[in-house]
Amino acid sequence: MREHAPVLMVVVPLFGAVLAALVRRPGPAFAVALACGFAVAALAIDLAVAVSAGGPISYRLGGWAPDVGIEYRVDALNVPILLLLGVTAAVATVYARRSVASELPVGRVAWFYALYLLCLTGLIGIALTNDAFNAFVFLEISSLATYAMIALGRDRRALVAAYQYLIIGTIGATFYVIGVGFLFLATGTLNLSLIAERLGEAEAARAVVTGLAFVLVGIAMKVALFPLHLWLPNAYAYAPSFATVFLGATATKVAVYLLFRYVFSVFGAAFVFEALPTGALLIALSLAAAFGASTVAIFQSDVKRLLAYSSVGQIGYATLGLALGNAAGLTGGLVHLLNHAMMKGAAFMAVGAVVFRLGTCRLEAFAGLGRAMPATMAALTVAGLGLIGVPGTAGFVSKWYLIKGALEAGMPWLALLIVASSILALLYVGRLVELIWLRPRPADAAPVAEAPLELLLPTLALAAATIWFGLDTRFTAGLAQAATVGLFGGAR
Amino acid sequence: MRLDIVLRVAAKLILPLMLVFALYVQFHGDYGPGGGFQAGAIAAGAVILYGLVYGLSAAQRLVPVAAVETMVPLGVLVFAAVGVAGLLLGDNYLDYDKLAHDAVHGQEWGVFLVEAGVFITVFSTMLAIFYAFAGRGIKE
Amino acid sequence: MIEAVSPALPLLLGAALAVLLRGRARDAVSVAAAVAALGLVLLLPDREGGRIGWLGFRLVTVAVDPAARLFGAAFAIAALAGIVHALAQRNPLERAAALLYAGAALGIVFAGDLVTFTIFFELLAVGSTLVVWSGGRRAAALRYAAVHAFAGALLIAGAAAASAGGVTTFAAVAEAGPLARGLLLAGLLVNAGAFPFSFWVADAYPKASWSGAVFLSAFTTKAAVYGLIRLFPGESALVVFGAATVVYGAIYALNTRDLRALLSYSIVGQVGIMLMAVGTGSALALAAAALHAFAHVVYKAMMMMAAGGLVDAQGRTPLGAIGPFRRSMPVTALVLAIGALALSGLPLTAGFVSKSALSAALGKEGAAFAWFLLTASSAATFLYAVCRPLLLIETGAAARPLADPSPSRLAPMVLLAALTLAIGFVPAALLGRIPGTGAIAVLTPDHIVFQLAVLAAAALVLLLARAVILPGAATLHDIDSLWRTPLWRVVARWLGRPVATYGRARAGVVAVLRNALAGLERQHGPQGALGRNWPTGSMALSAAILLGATLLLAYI
Amino acid sequence: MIPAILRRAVLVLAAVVALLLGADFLVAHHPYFGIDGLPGFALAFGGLAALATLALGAAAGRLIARGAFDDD
Repeated sequence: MREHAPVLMVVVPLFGAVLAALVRRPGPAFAVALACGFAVAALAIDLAVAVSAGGPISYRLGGWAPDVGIEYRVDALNVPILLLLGVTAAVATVYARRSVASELPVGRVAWFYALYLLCLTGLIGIALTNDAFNAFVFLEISSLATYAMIALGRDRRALVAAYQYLIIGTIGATFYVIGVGFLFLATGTLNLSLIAERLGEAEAARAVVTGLAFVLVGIAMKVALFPLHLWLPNAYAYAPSFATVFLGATATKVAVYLLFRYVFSVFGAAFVFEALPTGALLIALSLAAAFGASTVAIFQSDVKRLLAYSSVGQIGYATLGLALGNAAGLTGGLVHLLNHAMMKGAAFMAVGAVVFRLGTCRLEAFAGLGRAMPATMAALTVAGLGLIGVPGTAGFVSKWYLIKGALEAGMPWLALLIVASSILALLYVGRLVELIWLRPRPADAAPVAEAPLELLLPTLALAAATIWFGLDTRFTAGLAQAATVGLFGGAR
Repeated sequence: MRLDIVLRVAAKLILPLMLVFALYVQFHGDYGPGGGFQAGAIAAGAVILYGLVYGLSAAQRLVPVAAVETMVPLGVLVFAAVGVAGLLLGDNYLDYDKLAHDAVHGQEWGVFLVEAGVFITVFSTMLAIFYAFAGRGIKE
Repeated sequence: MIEAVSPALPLLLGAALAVLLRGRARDAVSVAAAVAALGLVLLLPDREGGRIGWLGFRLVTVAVDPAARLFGAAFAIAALAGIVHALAQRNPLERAAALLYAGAALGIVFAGDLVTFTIFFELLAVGSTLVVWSGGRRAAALRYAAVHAFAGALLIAGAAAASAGGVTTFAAVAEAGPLARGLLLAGLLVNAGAFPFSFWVADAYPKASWSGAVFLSAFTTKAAVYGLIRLFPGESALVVFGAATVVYGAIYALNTRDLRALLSYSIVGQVGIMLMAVGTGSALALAAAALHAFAHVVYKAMMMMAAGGLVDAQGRTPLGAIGPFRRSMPVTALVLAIGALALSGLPLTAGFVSKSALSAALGKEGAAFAWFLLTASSAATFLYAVCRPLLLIETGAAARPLADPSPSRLAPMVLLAALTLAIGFVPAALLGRIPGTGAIAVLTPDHIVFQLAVLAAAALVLLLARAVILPGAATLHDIDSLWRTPLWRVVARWLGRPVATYGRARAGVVAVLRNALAGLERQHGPQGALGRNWPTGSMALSAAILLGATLLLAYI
Repeated sequence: MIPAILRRAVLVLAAVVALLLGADFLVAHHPYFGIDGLPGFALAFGGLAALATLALGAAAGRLIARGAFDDD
């Protein structure tokens, strides 16, 4: 059965989604989701072990050869993403029960879990598949589930946010599929490895360049790359807290992974950065994200929105690593995907716990919460320190590699800008920390208890991971380095 | 609408034909254009026409809301389970070769079952959308 | 296996647990952590261990040699005594901060490479700032934090510059570039409280709680001295900085009216002596600096405990108020007296032992300037630590009924006093700990007579010249007065300009800043161009523009 | 302070100084710089150092005295 692990990783949450929809009651639906979360995590770990021991794994759906059928491929590049998805699913699902129960009407809880598992299916599928069109299908599965999850938010503005995301997401997916069409035209195959092989001899260079542009811009919308990020803050701010946790930790990361996959193992870095002004454009947009979005975050009055804008800025670091195109930069970009997932996961979980207790995540509500919810707020503080990139937290590790990459690329000014952008993070985190720990609780505020253990434990686990992987970088940086080596081996 | 006798009679005449045509499209999908998606849409169209002419509650008596909500995941379940069946028989996921005594028949069975799953899901999803839109302002 | 465990580890773990635990469990864990740290310091074998790869660096978390063990023992003893002393302190933040602070200090001492060293120095800054913060004097804590953020930045920048040049070991710092060396030296000097960066010591330490000041007096400055021994042995600039620091310490200690400020200034003065020894740079001088650091940590910690007892009893510690305590708090007064005598280097105290080692080291090296300044500083120390406080004592009843503090607070200071005397009586107990110093003669008649003569002559001079006895003030201007009472205000007054000029200028600057901020908020705030909700159409438009731009650029 | 005690302290100290001066002639010196081996050097240097310290301290004291306890 072990050789079927790649497909099981998709099938298990898919079955879970169906089951959750069939049982229709919150309790059993949650049990299904929890089981799926842990199963997916176990499968991801199993795959990671298998890949590190025996190299890339290829799985043919239906037994069809890659030029006809769909191939799933697990290699050093998507192992970190699969681990990220699996572990996040396991940890986040523990968090889900109380949070979802408190924010959704009973009748919709089971549907919500079904959507969540469907979204997970889609994201895992994107990470696993080696087929351009299959990736589109999974992109749509995860996106449709996401729209619906966001629309289930308590706030009425959630509907508008979901609608906007729907429009933008559909445009992005359309661009992507148009790009895939061009690539199919030029190479006659949908398998990414085969496309990479045949691109060299492809005659229609124009079709390839056009296809590349469409694919990149299409994915960039899912990534929420700077000028295309406008859907993200509202979507994250008004979705149910658990959806924000899950999406904040995974959705954009998977899109960035797809970007990595196309740029490095399909088109090849040389082609992308020489045929198109991608490098300069991407660096400019990433910096615009790191500075623009972080500055916006400073002025937010809603903590979920603040963190959402911070996400846009942090994604800028990941794409910056991609744009640098050298080993250290790529390692930094990849490791930042993992680290940011931990930090943002912990931060959104802590905010979700505040929503659970107080029903709001307005900035004022956090005044003096340090005394009322010390553990939750400590986790939020640790996550915030990570976002700044304080040494000893995971955030520092990714910035370290990025700075190293910038220096190796002969762009010391870029290294300086990376450091300078951290100061913006210092401001928005500092604002929050000051409010939490130094302000007194308003005299008329109702007493608040610490978050329940079910919410607290996953939050603390991610916060602890933020510190652990800041100190012991062997695992995360090792994964990212292995992936980088794989990419450069595969790049032409 | 209740007084529009022509419409009601015509609808009663057309409905069985639509359902039979849906089944034809469903099974012809093995050999030519057609398949579960189109068949599901046509079958759902029949129920929707019934609902348009005889009222939403009549349609919901015919195909209850609970049944629709169960059928949506059920179709997916059939589709996914066929794939798993291949898995359990020792092949890759979605490989139907071993579903019957020889590979060609196995593939035929596999595609038939998958199409059945698709039919169920498409049929019920169309109805779910119709119910959701038609039901606006009635319940809540 | 044990050689991989840094003595910092139990204390850092203890800090984490102290946050989570309450009551007796927290007390037990804190003491156990300090005991474990002390045990590790004494048991670790003399070699490197605990290698970790981090971000491509090879970090060595445990590197033991006699100097490290000596500093480690001093810090571990101070940590253990300080924790026991602080058991009665019911401030949970301070306990965790103190454990973190002590752990960081031990981490610095046993660090085997520059990166580990720098990391622990940053932790040290965090821990010490939290200790000051938990004393409740927020403004002072913020000033302290600012100074140490600055010093930390200097150190990090120096370490980064050094490692950019391929330098990651202590020995290689000698070959590092001038920028790296300059930054590291500056960072360590600020941390050591060397003149002109001494102001923060007496600003912050007297404002810590009665228990927090004990930790503060022990770790930061001595950790910096240890760093200088490792990184800059024989750096001649240190003699100059050290001399200036000795003079600074004496002048300020002679003018303060606050007991804990006096102790703080005397820390600075003693650190100045150590800096001179480090700057002299011979193996013996470095060893003597380490010995003096050890002795100083021990007796200064107990003096801070005693002073803390007075603060706790009276609220404030003006020097004159010591009088009423003599009879009602006999143990506290005795400890304070032993400490003051040890500070002045009276024979049969630890201070005499370490000063003899310093004197021998400087003398053998022919460092006349440093030697004479050291001798003079003994006289000066005797004046400010013993004579002047005695002259300032006021008789009269205390404001409140007084008694020695509880046993958990008394025992550590008594034990440290016993240690101070034990080393004084058996110098070999300390001298043998570090190679090369075992042969130094301490309790010989000529040394005893020499030291007694210096002290007695100084005392006589003060008594005869008591007309100029310095009244002093509770707070003294220092370099930081330049910004705490802004420079331009002082200058404006001197020039006879109205202060209004300053006010107008400040209002102008504030207005400019406020406008800039408002502009930023207009752009980035919730209603700003970048922060507001955009219509869906314009989102789609931006996507189209990006696509178009990419394609256009591709075809040009 | 009670002047009587002070007067007695001066006398006692003077006696101690005289005793030490006597002792200084008896012990064997091990000078580092030569001058520090002279009998009475320690007394002279200690006294001078104290005078210098007091003078410097008093002079500086006028400049640096700031005020009451720092209560910010």
